[in-house]
Amino acid sequence: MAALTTEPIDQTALGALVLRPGYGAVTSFVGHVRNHHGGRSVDRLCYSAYHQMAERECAAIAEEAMTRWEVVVAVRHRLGDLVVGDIAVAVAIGSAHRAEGFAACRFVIEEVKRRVPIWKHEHYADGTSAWVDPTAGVERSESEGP
Amino acid sequence: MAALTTEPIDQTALGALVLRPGYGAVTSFVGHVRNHHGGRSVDRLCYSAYHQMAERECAAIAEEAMTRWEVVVAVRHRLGDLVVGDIAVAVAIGSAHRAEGFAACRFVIEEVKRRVPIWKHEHYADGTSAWVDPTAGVERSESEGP
Amino acid sequence: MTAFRVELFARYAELLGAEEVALELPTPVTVSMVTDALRALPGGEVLPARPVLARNLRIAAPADTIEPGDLLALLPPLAGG
Amino acid sequence: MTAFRVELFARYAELLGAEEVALELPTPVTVSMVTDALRALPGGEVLPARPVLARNLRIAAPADTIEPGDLLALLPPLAGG
Repeated sequence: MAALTTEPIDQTALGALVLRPGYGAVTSFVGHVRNHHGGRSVDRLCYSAYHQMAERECAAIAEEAMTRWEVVVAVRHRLGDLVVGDIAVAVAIGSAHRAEGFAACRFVIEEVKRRVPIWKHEHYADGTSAWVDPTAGVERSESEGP
Repeated sequence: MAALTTEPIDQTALGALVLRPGYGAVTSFVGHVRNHHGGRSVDRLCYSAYHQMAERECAAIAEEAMTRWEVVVAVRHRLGDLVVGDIAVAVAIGSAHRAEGFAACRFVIEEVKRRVPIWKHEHYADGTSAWVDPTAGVERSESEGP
Repeated sequence: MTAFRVELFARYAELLGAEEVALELPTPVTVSMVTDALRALPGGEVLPARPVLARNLRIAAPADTIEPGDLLALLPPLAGG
Repeated sequence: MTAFRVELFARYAELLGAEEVALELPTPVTVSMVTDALRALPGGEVLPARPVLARNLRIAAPADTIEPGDLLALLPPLAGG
């Protein structure tokens, strides 16, 4: 199942994917677009990806989690134009036990942020925009003026 | 908002309740009815509660979480008759930061299980039934057959 | 003597065959006096030695004193979630 | 000489004004030779000294050797999630 999508992410549907008759626990994490970043007011943003590598990394992260814990994993990351409140990323973990579900969910979201080649272009209320660089705060885009 | 409900729990609606414009993270835990318990095949079950005290405990747990972490908490527990796969309990945590969301979500579900006066009567595929006692495994009901 | 009622739930309501029991005990009444009285009822012999009693929506200690008008409830082992 | 193409993304695609760059470098080609060649292009001077290069969908080390046909991509700091 593809991890990247340009369609809105349906959390309930994602949870249903990891439900098994013997697995009662579904732990999830959903990241929504926030209305501010680095002290600036965010209007909308655009996610882009190195598609082939991003899919490969998401699949590898899910595999790693399923090797480490007895869990079922589903991950989705949205691409394209999003507005404040939209779901950007969602992780759902099905498991028999809560502790495993929480551990795997945290692992997957951390690894997605660390390893999956996705980029975020933020557009601010003042008309400016920037590529987000978590290693250095917000960089001003070279292509669009203040 | 009441924590106890006899209606099906809508996880997406619960997540929406804890979303704030500045809070991007929604961490959730959903417990579904499993198809087995203590080696027996479960058909359906019935949750009952000491209603007034259960509501009070759920509100107290949410308050404690909101005091300990910068989070918004929503908890729902279903009562009445449920079948395998139904959502029995759901916790949703809205937060600015992932770490707080995970910590608060785990705290709330553990406390709900530990402190909220709710009881579970399981009906098995073989026609028997029992009150679940997590402190002692499954107890055979006195009122129903073998 | 103090008269009061105790709500029963789940398996304990089944054991005692009632959802509420009326009791009258010599004042001052303690929690352990209430639970002992419940264990003395027909069906109550299989209750644990120290069943959990809630007083005014909180778990009470065995030595706590019961006041007239207190909300009392006998709680089987919890199984929510 | 080995000829190959490097895909560019996000801010780095903006800086270099292209989504793909064709390069030809003396064999054997290493990852650091590729990133140095990209930094020598117009707009490439603001790239970091050691930008991240993916080779066949995995992060490559500066000393790794590039083979003909390898999938290469220059990755700005990741910002998913």
